[in-house]
Amino acid sequence: MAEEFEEDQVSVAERLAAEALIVDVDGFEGPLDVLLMLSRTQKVDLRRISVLALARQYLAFVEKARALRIELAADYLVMAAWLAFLKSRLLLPPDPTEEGPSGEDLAAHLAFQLERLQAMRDVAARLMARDRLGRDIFARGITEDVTRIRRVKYTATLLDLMQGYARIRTRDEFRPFVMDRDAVFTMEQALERLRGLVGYAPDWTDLSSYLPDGWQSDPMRRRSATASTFAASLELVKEGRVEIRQTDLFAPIQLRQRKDPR
Amino acid sequence: MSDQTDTPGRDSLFEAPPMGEQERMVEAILFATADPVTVADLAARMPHGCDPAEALVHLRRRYEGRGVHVVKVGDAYAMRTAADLGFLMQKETVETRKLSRAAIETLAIVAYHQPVTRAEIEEIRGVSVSRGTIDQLLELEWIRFGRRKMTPGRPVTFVVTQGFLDHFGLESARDLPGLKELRAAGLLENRPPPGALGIGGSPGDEDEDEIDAGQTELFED
Amino acid sequence: MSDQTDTPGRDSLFEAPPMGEQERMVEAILFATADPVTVADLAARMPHGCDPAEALVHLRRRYEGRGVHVVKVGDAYAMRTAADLGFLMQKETVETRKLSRAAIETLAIVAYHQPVTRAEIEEIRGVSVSRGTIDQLLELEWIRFGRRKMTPGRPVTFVVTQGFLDHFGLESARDLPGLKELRAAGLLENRPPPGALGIGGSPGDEDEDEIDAGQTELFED
Repeated sequence: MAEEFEEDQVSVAERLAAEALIVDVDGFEGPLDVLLMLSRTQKVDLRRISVLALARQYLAFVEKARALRIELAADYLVMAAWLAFLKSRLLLPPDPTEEGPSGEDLAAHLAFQLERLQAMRDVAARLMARDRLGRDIFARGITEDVTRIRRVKYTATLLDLMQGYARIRTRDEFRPFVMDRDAVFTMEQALERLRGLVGYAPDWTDLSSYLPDGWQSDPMRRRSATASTFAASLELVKEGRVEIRQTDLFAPIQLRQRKDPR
Repeated sequence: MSDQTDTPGRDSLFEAPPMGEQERMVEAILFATADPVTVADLAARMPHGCDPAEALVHLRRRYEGRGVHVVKVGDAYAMRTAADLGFLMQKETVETRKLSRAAIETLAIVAYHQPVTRAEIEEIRGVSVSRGTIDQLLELEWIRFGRRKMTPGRPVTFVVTQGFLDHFGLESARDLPGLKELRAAGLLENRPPPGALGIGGSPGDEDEDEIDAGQTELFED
Repeated sequence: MSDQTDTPGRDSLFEAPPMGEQERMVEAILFATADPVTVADLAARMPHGCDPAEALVHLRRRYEGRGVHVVKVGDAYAMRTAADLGFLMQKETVETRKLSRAAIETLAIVAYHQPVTRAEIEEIRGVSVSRGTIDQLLELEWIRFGRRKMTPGRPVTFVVTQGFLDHFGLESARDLPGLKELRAAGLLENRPPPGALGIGGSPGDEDEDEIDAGQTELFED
């Protein structure tokens, strides 16, 4: 991802920081946490942070992890891909035909997220450092024992209530799993079925008409068959065998055989 | 108050805190401890050179005629409500007990499914609901009778009360978290929902065999 | 009904006790319990025509600078030892379970952003909230479910409790340290990511939520 010459631009201090990070990558709470840590090497106010430099630092960090054969969780790699994209947006002149937010907007939001996370950490520390009940401040030790009227008061917490409800509701989930399999139409089944059928559909036809017999009325079966048939149709589009369209949000999805199959 | 400040201290290396401070300390200790405290105990807790016996004299005087007194219990001291105000304390003698599991479950069903009939509660819980359980919830004023259902027999229904919402800190019964949120909060085991697994997961071998045997050949081009 | 006819005691049949007496009563009640008591609760326990709010003003003044204070907790009042004397109470110190960093941050986010949804907490922290974190805070009774948000899906929200305020010695959530500065800096705004290309939480979560949503539907009657 990060090219050689860019890696060289990364200062020694940054590289040392990145290396130290990798050793303890398990101690981090996700990519945002790493970015916040990296941003400290810039030694400026978070509001004046260079997001471009930060993106380079992060990409160097991921590159290094890869070189050291350290496996990073998926979200670290997603962040790397996103930052690579952001970097290109920041470096290239804006393309007027390109839709969506500008690189500056995205960079500003990332800076905002980092500043907000840092602010939350700061106030969390201030909160925990307050004089606290049971540690610095104490409540009455002897609550009054004038036993005169004895009334029984029943209590329950919201937690009790919800756990009770959850208990009842999850009982249903203990049914043997195999019982439910006859309500599942797998994608492979749908694909096989659709492969054969689309050959007979030169015109736009509703996806729902491809549902197998006996899978249209029962909601569980219908839902499963619809999902797998839809997934299968996308697979066929990918293979270049059919075309798919939807005219409007929630409008019927339609398929037809591709005239000039690839 | 502070005119006797210099008297104790003795030959101690560190100067003892002023008497006003010592009085504050005794006050805080007597307030926070669960049992009466002896003078020796006070001395052990307070900084070196303090004179808790004298601080107690000041403190007792300060609380004379107040709603709370410093009283001597054996050779120890404690703070107690003034005897003439005992009538205000009746509320403190309330004994709290946890609601039974049956009652909690019944209450939860009413809250999530209201208006709900007794038969419906039994169907959801899978066991019959004892008369006492419903009576207890009615008595607690957490549930009340709702409108009758327009089904054969016109059974009465139950709904939750404002008292219920107040007790559980809810603004309305609609604010009760749903199953999804219960799971998100970790209150529910994250078991795979029935039927949901097979769809995305890799198909077992048997499935493939079945397909092969079926229509596949017919439609092969 | 009757509160329109007789305003605070004044023309009532029975004369309210003198203010000095009322102050003693409030003092006794607050001393007797460890939990904060609301003004309404005080009024309900005191003789007809009393004005606990005014008595509280006198009482708070009386305890200024003492070893014990009258503190405000949300809309309730309690007596607590002065923070500078905490060192005397080592015996009374309650060992609290050490909170994880995730739990501490989540708690702070709920306090400063309340009412806040789980998705918003995850947005701010950049990671998904692990099972058990919210559970732990609920169990400590530092957070509770608030009103549902009027956004698609009507997600439940979390808010902090009176117990939270009591534990951290706050009169209200408005007194949270640094709140004004954070607000002025725009750091408490709910700023959506520009365009659809957010950095958002980990993509895995969304999948889980979708499955859950389907699951909830299955159970809906």
